[in-house]
Amino acid sequence: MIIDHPLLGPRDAAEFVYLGDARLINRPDWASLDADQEFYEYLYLRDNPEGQHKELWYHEQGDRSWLVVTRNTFTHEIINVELAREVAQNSGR
Amino acid sequence: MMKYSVWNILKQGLRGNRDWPLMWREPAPQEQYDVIIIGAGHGMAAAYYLAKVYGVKKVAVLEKGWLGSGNTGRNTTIIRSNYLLPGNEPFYEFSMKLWEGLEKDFNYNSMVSQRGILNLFHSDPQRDAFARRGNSMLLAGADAVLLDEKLIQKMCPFLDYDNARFPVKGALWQPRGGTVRHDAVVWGYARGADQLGVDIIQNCEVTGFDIQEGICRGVETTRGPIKAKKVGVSVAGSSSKVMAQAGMRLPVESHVLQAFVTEGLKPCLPGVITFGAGHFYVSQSDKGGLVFGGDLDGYNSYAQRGNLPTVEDVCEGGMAIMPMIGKARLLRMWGGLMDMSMDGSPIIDKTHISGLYFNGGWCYGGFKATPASGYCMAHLLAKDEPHPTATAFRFDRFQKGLMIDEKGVGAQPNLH
Amino acid sequence: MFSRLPSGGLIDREHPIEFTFNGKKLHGYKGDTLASGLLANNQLFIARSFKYHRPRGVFSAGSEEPNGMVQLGHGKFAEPNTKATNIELYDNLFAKSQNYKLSLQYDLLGINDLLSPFLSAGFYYKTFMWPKLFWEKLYEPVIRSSAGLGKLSGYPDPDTYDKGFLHCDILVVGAGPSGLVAALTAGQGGARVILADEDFRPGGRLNADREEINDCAGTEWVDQILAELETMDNVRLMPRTVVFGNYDHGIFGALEQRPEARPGINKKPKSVLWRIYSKRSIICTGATERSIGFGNNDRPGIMLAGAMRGYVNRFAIKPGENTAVFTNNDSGLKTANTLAELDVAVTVIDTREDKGKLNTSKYQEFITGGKIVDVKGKKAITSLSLGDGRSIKVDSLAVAGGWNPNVHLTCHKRTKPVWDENIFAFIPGDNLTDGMRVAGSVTGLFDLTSTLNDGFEKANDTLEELGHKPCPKIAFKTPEESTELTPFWYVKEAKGRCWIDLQNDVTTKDISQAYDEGFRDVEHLKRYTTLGMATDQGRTSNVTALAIMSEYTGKPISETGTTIFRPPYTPIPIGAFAGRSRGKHFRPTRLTPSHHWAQKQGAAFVETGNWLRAQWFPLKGEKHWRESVDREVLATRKSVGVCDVSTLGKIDCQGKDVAEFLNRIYANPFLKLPVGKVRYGLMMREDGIVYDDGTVARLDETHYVITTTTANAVLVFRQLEFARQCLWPNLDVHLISTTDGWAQFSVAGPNSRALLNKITDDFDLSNEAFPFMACANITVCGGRRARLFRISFSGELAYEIAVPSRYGNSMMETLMKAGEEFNATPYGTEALGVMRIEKGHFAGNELTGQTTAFNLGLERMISKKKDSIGNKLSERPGLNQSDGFRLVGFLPVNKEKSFNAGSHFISKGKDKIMANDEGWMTSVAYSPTLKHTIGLGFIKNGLDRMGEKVHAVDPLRGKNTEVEICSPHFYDPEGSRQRG
Amino acid sequence: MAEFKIEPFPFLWGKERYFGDNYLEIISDQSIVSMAITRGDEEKFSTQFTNIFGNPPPKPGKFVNSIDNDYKFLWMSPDQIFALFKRENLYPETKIQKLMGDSGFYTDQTDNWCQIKLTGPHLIQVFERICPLDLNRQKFPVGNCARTIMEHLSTIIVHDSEEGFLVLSPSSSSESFLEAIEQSFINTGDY
Repeated sequence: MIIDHPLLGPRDAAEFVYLGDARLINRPDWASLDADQEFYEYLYLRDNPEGQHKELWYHEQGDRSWLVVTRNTFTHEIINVELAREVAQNSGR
Repeated sequence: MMKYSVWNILKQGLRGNRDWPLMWREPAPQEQYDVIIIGAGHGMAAAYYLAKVYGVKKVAVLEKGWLGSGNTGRNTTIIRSNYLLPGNEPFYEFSMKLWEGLEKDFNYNSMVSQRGILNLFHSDPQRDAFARRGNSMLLAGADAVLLDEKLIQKMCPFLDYDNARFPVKGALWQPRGGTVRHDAVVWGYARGADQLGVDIIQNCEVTGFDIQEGICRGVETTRGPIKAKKVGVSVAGSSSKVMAQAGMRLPVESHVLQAFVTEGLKPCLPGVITFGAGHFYVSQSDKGGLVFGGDLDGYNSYAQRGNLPTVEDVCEGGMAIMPMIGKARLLRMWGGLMDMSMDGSPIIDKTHISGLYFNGGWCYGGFKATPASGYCMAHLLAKDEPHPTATAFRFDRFQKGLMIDEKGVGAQPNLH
Repeated sequence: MFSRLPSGGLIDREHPIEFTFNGKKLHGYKGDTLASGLLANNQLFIARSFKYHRPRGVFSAGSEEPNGMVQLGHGKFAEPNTKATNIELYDNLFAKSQNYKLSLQYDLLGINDLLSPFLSAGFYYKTFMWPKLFWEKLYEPVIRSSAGLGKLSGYPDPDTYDKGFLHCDILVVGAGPSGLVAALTAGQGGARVILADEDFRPGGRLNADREEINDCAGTEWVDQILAELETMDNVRLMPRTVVFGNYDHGIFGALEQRPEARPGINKKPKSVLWRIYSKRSIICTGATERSIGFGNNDRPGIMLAGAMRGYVNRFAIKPGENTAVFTNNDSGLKTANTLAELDVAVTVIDTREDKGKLNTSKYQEFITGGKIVDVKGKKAITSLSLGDGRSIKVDSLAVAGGWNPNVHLTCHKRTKPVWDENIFAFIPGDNLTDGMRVAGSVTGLFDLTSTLNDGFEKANDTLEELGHKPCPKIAFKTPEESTELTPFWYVKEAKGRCWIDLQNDVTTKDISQAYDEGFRDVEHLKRYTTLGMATDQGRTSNVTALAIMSEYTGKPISETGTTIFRPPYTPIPIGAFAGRSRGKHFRPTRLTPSHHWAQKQGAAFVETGNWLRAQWFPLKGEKHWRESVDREVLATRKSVGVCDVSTLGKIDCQGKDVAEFLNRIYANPFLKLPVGKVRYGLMMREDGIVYDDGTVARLDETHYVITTTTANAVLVFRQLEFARQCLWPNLDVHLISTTDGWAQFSVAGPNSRALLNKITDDFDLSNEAFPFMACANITVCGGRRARLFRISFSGELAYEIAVPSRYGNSMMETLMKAGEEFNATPYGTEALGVMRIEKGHFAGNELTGQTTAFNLGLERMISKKKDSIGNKLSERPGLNQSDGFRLVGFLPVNKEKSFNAGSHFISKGKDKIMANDEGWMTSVAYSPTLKHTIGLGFIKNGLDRMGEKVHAVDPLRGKNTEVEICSPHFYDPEGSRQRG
Repeated sequence: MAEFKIEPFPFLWGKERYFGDNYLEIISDQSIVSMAITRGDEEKFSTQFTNIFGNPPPKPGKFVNSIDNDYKFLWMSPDQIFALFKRENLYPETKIQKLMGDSGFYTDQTDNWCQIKLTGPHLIQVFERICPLDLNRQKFPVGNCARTIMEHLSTIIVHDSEEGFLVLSPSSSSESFLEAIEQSFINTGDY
């Protein structure tokens, strides 16, 4: 696969490490009343869709950026790539 | 029904093989069943045991494609019970025992071939971990032998002992491990279940559940609605998709695992060999092909096909440990959908919806579990409680902190 | 009798080649394949089939060959299952037949053919079940040894292989007429082009045919185009390169054979496996001919009509004096015409009734509506019988059943091919991905003009899409051709068996039996009969089989579809995929800074991940590793030892918010770590399981250095970056790995301070000035920068000193020199391990990824006053059961006895079964300090069971040792030594 | 002062070799310092950088030289730059820190890397065998740099002159990396 890095252009997926669902950015608040349940759902439950999937890739053999890649899990087509840091900031983290 | 035997082969052969009967019926779905099982892999085994052991007669198995089109027909055919943890080992040993009696049980030769499985290790810490595992196996009534380098050299003279980057220090050997002809398992169970009256319905995809007031009363399918008192789901890589129709999110990701086979070669491998310092395992089929595999491609996928880096990685592992296979040609590569769970272990459990049962999260270890998985699923469906060897495979173990994490890599499915 | 024509062909008669087949010396020419070389020498019978061991000869002229499999080379170089049709003939080539018992001519397993009524599809599923033991002992070994084709040598593959990466705008696959035009057009348009073809001579069917283009011979036209392509810098022409797989995002796998590599002659790689990154691709892979089923249609001397035409035109081979063509389409007539121009008597048997109006005077006979029912001649065809009872003597027979486009590369990503009612074959579907186009006969266009125009147009479309200027239209002048076909799959009246899959010996009867038994889906047909699963992947047989099955089911082929096309297009050696990554080069080797010094000392080395570390340093006279290790431990505990610990991960953390960051990363608090101090840090995964541990040293207000275990260095760095970028993106934290930058040495033992005093530059090492868990930037040896940490893994007074890694080797020497007066001893990972077990420190064996802080007795380290990774989920009840595993120490009750790591604990008097399993031994060492074996392990409720005796059972090694539960701190439990 | 001395002995020290017209040498007289940009001080850093070195900081995937050519700056990640300059044996990071002040954090990286300089006409063919990047002159012209993976090894490749590349490989595995480069020469030509 080829990931079109927002800063560096197309790079081979072999340079990247995969983590999983981009919701892992949304780490719950530990002080929340329902924190036990929220952390359980955060860490363990997945939508695991067939189709578009936002997911985290780390450019370990590159610029060390974490990326949020929107990819189709059936065709493997990549629809969008963003810097995870910006996604995280935009989501209010 | 015709019993299969050498006499029948001779008889039919002399008649020009013109009178072989259908191996199973092709019934239309009835309106209502006692139990519907979705998915004809583990599900077929479940239906077989449900009918045979638990006496439930009105059973249907729904398969969205052709029989064996799922993971039962696309794996590397290995059976073993070399697990470490108490939640796992007795279950897989139960499965192994069922394999050993399977052919007589359903009068079909699925070529259970117990030529042993060798797990090579390359360092002292690996040896210690394998020793712990081997002792677990023995305590659970399975078989295990710790081999030193000399014994391995005798058994496998073709491994790289002189020039290896990670020298072989020893191996954990399970003599009863081996391979089974995977397609024949599907066919054998199907024939067996069919003879017990189970309706096998191919090309019948489930499109929804009939759930009212928290009770599941049947399914919607591409061949119309079918009612049932109980519905069991065992659809491997499609688990999340199917259970989403019941409104459930699972602790599961679907990943692609590639497998490979070479051209036919004269016998050159004794059994199954796994390489502990790279991602590679291999056996040789009765037809002569080297059947091998390695790691997941590593990203969520429903594509049933993989990419080149994994192919290279697996072949590198192969060449590193057995450099004699350099001129064996890779003939076919294929990909299966793995329902990778969050701790690498399966789930066989009721759901919060009454009448809806789930069996999945088999990761890439589902094939070897087929008989026990089917048996335990049948037990659960029939008795509404887990089979004694499958009590740990519950949904709530993640909430309770009772994960069964053999590899110790945590909640990251692509690492299991 | 087959023979070489006196002139013609594309062989180089100036370069004769001698080669050996089955021990016989034969002659051919440069430009021959092994197959053409054999045919020129009238070697028709060259192989035995897979199941029934029937005699077989060359059937095709390309990689679709199902029959002509040989072993190439001998000894360690032997290459099994090589297609004679694919081997470019070279000097002293050595080949032999395979898959026989005794000899090719007299094969004992030929008996299988006589037993064939009882060996029909799937027979083995129905028998061999009784008695159970016989399967593995008798039936299976017999089946196995008669199955399989060639043999591996059993030796390490002596050839080398390389791999590489190529990039282009447009990849053109196939250098036939459409591919050549496409590449030329794309090249002229200014795109970066790669043109790959599996043949050693580009040209495709133009090499096999005699068509003219623009009034010159097709082969000359090919030469002209090639010459032009070679002048273009932006075009890379790659003959001998098979594009075998189509992967995501325009990446293709291709294997280039390197003719300069010859077995045993030079060390050049035999092949290069290329990953081709293309923006667009044009697939011009042409089509493969299929056969027709009739009685004994597998005899040597029977071949595909297009192949026979190629053997005449390209290789100048005359297929005997009397020959016949069996065809259902016009391309078969083209072969007949080619043959008729030689001095050969040609009989044409056309299955079509309506071809009578042709000029047939050039043939011996032209039979319309004809059917061949049987063929005579076991090892080479001698005659054929027609439906009307007539028998015709022939030396060879060409069969033309129509053409199947080579759609493989268009299907690897699950695009389904579609049935085309014009050519009665599958063509590529129209929803191709990643900018793929198809051109030429792969699209079902079989006449030359159309294929040429198609290549041009598709290239121009692609150019435009990429923003290049399209090229002006090229006109091609070519003769008109007719390509009519009336489908005809097999002769129902056949007298012998009709072979569909030649290699796997699948006949029309097997297909009908599969139908009878319910294996009617195409995938079931394949799996039950093994049709299409041989090394040729059914390229000449699949469509025919589908057509026959569709006759039974009554469903049109367009509805049944094909089986799935998967890579590789043609089989690829495992060695080629591995490339250089084998033997010592399987993975890179990481060396410690003092590696060269250690090597000079004769150290034993051990692999730790990719690192090579000194395991121990044997002295003269030491015979057993234990002698060395015990000595190293005792010398360290008594005076001072030095160990290279540079492999620990080292991460520089800088920034304004590092304290806050680390406080969220580690389970224990980090907000108040003073400058100049080191603190132990416990890192958890989010699931509350212990991930890693190490030290955090604060060197400066905004500068921290953290260490990780050797194994987890990369993973921890990744996790920290995740936390920094994704979880807390607004903290000012900067991470840089400095693992390779610093050589770090543990200097341990009562004399470590004295030793370090000799090399540090006026630094106060006293306990008051630099106490336990202190750290500092210092200089050593006259102004060299260094970092000093007072930390201890051994339990002794100890330091870790780091210098830039280029000084590491010298530092080790210097420490040894300065330490001479203290008898300073280098120690390796074994002694390190012994000392940490004596001290009760956990390490990799304990941190299995299943271990909690509770298990380690560190539950109180998890600060509940703050959030940190893993904090919340570590509270789950299952991870904190009161009778959960606890890390404790174990001693043998009888001090003479030993035990092993991996033993399990069973209470005395209990049965040795899993239900009574209470834990396991994680680490074991012989303690030279205590003079007996000691162990660490996890046992249920261990902390409350001190002094209890249990069994350490190790049935795997036949051991059972009574052990006593004790504190894990065997040595100096108060820790006074490390603080002194 | 201590009476003992330590001497530098970096990996691959002094190795050099010709492969036909191509030349490989190990660079040992160049320091590497990583410059991490303080969050929130990006503009300040950039201005200061431009003032001191005469050129703005490098863009992603690029390197720039200081106007006097004494420094080469490689873009490494969104908040990190590598500075390469003539060897400072003691505290190379202080040299940069003094120039740049508090808008960044500076770390000596010299010993983390082995620096291999390659010049010659056949380098593209050599890299084709191990490097996944498209090094075509139009795609990776002089002025480009990238971190990537070659033969399982993290590598930084810098196209620093028409016929030359500077390659950085982690020092602990540099012997494996050198073997990979040498093997590529051997596999692609008659050396």
